Amino acid sequence: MSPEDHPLHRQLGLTDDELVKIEATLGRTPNRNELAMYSVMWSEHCSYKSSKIHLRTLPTDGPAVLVGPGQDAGAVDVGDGIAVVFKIESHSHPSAIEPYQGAATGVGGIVRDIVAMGARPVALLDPLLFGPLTEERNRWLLAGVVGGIGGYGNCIGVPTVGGEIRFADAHTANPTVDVMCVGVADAADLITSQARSAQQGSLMVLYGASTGRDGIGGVSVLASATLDDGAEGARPSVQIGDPFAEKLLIEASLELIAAGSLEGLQDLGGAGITCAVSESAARAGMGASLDLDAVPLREPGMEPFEILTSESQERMLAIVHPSKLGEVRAVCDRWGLTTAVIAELTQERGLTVRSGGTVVADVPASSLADDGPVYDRPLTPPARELANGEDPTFAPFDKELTGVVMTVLTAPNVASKRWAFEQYDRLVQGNTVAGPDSDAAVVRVAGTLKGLALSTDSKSRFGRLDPFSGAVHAVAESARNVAVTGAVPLAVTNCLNFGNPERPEVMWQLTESIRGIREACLAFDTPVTGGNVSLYNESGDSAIWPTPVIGMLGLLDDYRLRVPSSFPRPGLAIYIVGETFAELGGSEFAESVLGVVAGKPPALDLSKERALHRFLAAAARGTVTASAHDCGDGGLVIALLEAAIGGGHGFAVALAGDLPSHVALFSESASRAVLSVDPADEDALVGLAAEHGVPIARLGETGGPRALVEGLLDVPVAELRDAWENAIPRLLGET
Amino acid sequence: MTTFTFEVLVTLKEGLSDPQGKAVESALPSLGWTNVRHVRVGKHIKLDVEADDEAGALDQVRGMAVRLLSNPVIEDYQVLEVAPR
Amino acid sequence: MTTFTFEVLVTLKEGLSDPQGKAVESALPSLGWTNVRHVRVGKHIKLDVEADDEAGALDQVRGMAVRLLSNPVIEDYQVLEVAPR
Amino acid sequence: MTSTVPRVGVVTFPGSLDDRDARRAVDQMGGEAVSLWHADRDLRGVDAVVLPGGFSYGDYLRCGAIARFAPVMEQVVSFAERGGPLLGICNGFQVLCEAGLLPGAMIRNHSLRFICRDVWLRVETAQSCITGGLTPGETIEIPIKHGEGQWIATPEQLVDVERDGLVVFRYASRTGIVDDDHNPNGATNNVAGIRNAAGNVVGLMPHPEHAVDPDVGPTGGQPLFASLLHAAMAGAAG
Ligand SMILES: Nc1ncnc2c1ncn2[C@@H]1O[C@H](COP(=O)(O)OP(=O)(O)O)[C@@H](O)[C@H]1O
Ligand SMILES: [Mg+2]
Repeated sequence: MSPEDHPLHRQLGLTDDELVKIEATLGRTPNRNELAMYSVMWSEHCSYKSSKIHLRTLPTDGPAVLVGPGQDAGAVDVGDGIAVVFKIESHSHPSAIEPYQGAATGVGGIVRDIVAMGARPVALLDPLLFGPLTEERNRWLLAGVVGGIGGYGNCIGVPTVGGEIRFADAHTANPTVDVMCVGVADAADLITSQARSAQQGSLMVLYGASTGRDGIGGVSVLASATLDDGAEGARPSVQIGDPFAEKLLIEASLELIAAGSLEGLQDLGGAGITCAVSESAARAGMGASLDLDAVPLREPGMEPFEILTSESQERMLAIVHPSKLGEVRAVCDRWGLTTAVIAELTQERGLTVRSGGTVVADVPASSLADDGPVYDRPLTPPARELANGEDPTFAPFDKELTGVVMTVLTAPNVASKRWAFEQYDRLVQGNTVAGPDSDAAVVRVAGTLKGLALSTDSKSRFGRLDPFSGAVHAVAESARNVAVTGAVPLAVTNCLNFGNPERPEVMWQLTESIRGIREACLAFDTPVTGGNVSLYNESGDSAIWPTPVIGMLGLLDDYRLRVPSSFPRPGLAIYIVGETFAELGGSEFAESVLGVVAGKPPALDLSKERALHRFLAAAARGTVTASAHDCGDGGLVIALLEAAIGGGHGFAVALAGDLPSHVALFSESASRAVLSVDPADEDALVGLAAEHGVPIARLGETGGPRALVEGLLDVPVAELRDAWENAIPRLLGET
Repeated sequence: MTTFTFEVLVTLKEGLSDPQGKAVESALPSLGWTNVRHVRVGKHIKLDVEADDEAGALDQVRGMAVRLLSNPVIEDYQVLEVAPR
Repeated sequence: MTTFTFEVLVTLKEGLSDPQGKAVESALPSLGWTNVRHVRVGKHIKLDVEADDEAGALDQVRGMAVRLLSNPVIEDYQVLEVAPR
Repeated sequence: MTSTVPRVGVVTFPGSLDDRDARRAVDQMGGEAVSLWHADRDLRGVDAVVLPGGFSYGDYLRCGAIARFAPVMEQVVSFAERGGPLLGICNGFQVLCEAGLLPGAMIRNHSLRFICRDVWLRVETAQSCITGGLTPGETIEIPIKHGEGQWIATPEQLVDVERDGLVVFRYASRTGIVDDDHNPNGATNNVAGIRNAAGNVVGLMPHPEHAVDPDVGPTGGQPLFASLLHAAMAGAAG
């Protein structure tokens, strides 16, 4: 190909229009280094150019919000001067190439975002989606990704307390690897662009790992281009994580913050030094003069553009008043971290880059950070008939139900994920009240009675049939997962995983999903404090299903009142709250038994859902409920079985109503939960339900060694546990 | 069928950071060795292969190195035959 | 002062079971290689040493191998010099 | 240095992770936790020392291989030689083996995977600084979380260890059955923890510091810390 049809700016992923815009900003043609800087800063990954205008429609404020979207991570006030910082991010593209390191460096990146806000990371959650485990490559990806998340998270002393793992054909070429990190800070110590005002002459101190050629243009190559056999070219951009260096970064950074030595703090992630320096300067409303000769390099002979765009891991950038430089150096030395003063804030708004004494780039700092292109891409809904097909709800069905229950219980989406989460340290820091085997993890805030309830959820099977509905269900389920523990849903972070936004149908999926998140978050008063967008998750013509992943933060005033999700003992009454309708559209039953993903996702009445959350919180506060588990994939029967397996207690229930048996068992009607309650508290529970206008019905009792649904099912719990817990290991060929 | 013994060296590609090597390099000075540089840590795999002839065996080991023993995305490999005992 | 490059191979002592080796051995058949035995996985460490002469350099590397790079209780080591480029 | 409350030093190496948790456990059990820094040559007059869990120096070369050379270790070793109570937990256990204070070594779990799980341990001897109050044969529940916890030893070492009764804990069933089904990492003879001949130095892979507070886990670690504090008291008095 001749340079004419492939000029540098196009090779760097910049469009001709974007080049024109750059030339207008500079009043001249940019040089190579400048082009490289714009290409990484204006990439989809850094500039959100395709999603920006739509993300603006999300509800982002509320009484508790301290920091909304736009910064390293969102923050909410949980009372007593304590701020909770949380954010979710995707590392899907790197993970598709090198699953272990891709996932590991994903953990490292989101953790630095939390630290950059001045918070100590206290929890990680990792929602993952893969293609079916019947394919060897998918097994390799799962093992690598889970290994990488554990390998990195376990080594930095942050517990991994939750997440989810889902499977769908559409993820075979493009697995989805998202990581959520939660941090806790003294609200007074929060580092926000407003908090500490940097000034002219303030120094930018780069500390941590040295800068190498790895991850050059990683952002544009890995995050803004589709992964076909183009993977070949993307390979050099894969990086090796160094969790030990990250641990030292965390401790040194938190020590510097506590000592008040910093005016600002930035993590180095996408677009490396270019992003960190230009954003810090732009936020301070200033410019900066950057000296590349001062950057500690891992390899000789690196070119300016390489140093500017390298995404070498485990680096941070501190904004320091000259008088504090000594303190900062001392702390970093103590933790064995190298420091280098690489830049200084200047009054002029320009970012001037020097190398070997000469200026190699000179651009307005804000033009990189804030003036990226914004696109309102065309969107068109798909032709309907393509989408839904026959609704499985009304398919005739008369199979013997025990076997069918087993099929659904051992379906990869439903089966226990113990194989994965036993590879994660969920205990370190000593605050994990509930870990990966409950609906939502509960992590107490050290030195208080407060408990943070955390859940991540995606509903891409519903989203595939109706992106709006899928997003609403995802927010509702994550809120429900938090509510069943007794917590009040507070705020949301989200990761939007989609295909190529240049295709109108994908843009439609994206906007419908955002509309769904908006509606649900408005209804639940759970503002969106941040998130991440991962696009171009497609290869050839196979795009992933629309997959918004919701990370929900809930608050328990007293973690000791947390309600477990399993039956704690025999002799309890079992109730179901919420109503069951004939809704098998997009259900687990339809996929794993009928082999179709079709129909209309269950209806979801946001006010009924909200009422359920309020009822669950009230019941927990009154210590009325002995256990509560939400009805999700697989419907009522799976909820019952999970509660029985988890607690090691059987049950005997009878299902009233005139729904066909298989519909009653497997319908995935929303806004439902299975509760167990001490007989002495039954009246109180029923009373509370009435108060909150939540339908409630008694199903039976806990006890005995068997799971018994009158006339439909009668199986020993031990047998069910074996099937449920060994399903994934069996698929991996390990038992 | 004869048994051939091979060694496979798997090393991180140049340019990638090597946390293991870094850890060793920074530990050595405290033990009195300040004169060591460029420490790189890799894998060393030794195995016996049954095959008709050496060439065939070597081919197979190369295949294992690419498909299982190394990840070509981040690692290089090198196959050495060990002189038969 | 000259720079000498060495390779150090660290391997589990014979007789000690090697979980990594076993894992490789049991993964190979599913990839079609049923003819592989005695897989042992060890470490390969490459480093540069500054020293007056080769003998002195070799001595130092041996020292590193015993004190830091290997655990004599469970591992054997072997030092090879790499021909200077 | 005499004090009414036993002072237990917890060493922080670069990459230590459970040091805070160990200090919290010591305090919750009625002792006074004292932070010790790897680069200091000073034990600050503590009555007992804990080497905590984590990934010192990333454990990149070999678990505990680098930490064992930390300046503070000289003091720790002579403290142990003087009979001071010294407990190594997980990574700390690995450091003690690397330092030659305890026999054997740890290699990767036989599954090659990190495992985080509550397990049952059978107490094998009361002759150690953390099993003082316990009876051989009884079982306690404590979590493990490690990727390289498979304890192995040379045949000679193994003979001595078993002959001299140096095994402190074995992985077992709730009822004390020791077999492969209850061996999470493949450890030789299900060894979960061992002691030196004198019993003042103990290392174990499970995490007693995560088994003290009933709100966040089992409580099998309580008697171990109680015993350690008792031993520390005795040392402080004597
Ligand atoms: N990758 C993972 N990492 C950690 N925990 C996980 C992971 N996958 C699933 N889990 C845990 O397993 C439990 C069941 O997962 P899932 O079926 O997705 O729960 P739910 O349906 O309530 O969202 C959840 O508590 C979740 O935290
Ligand atoms: Mg749930």
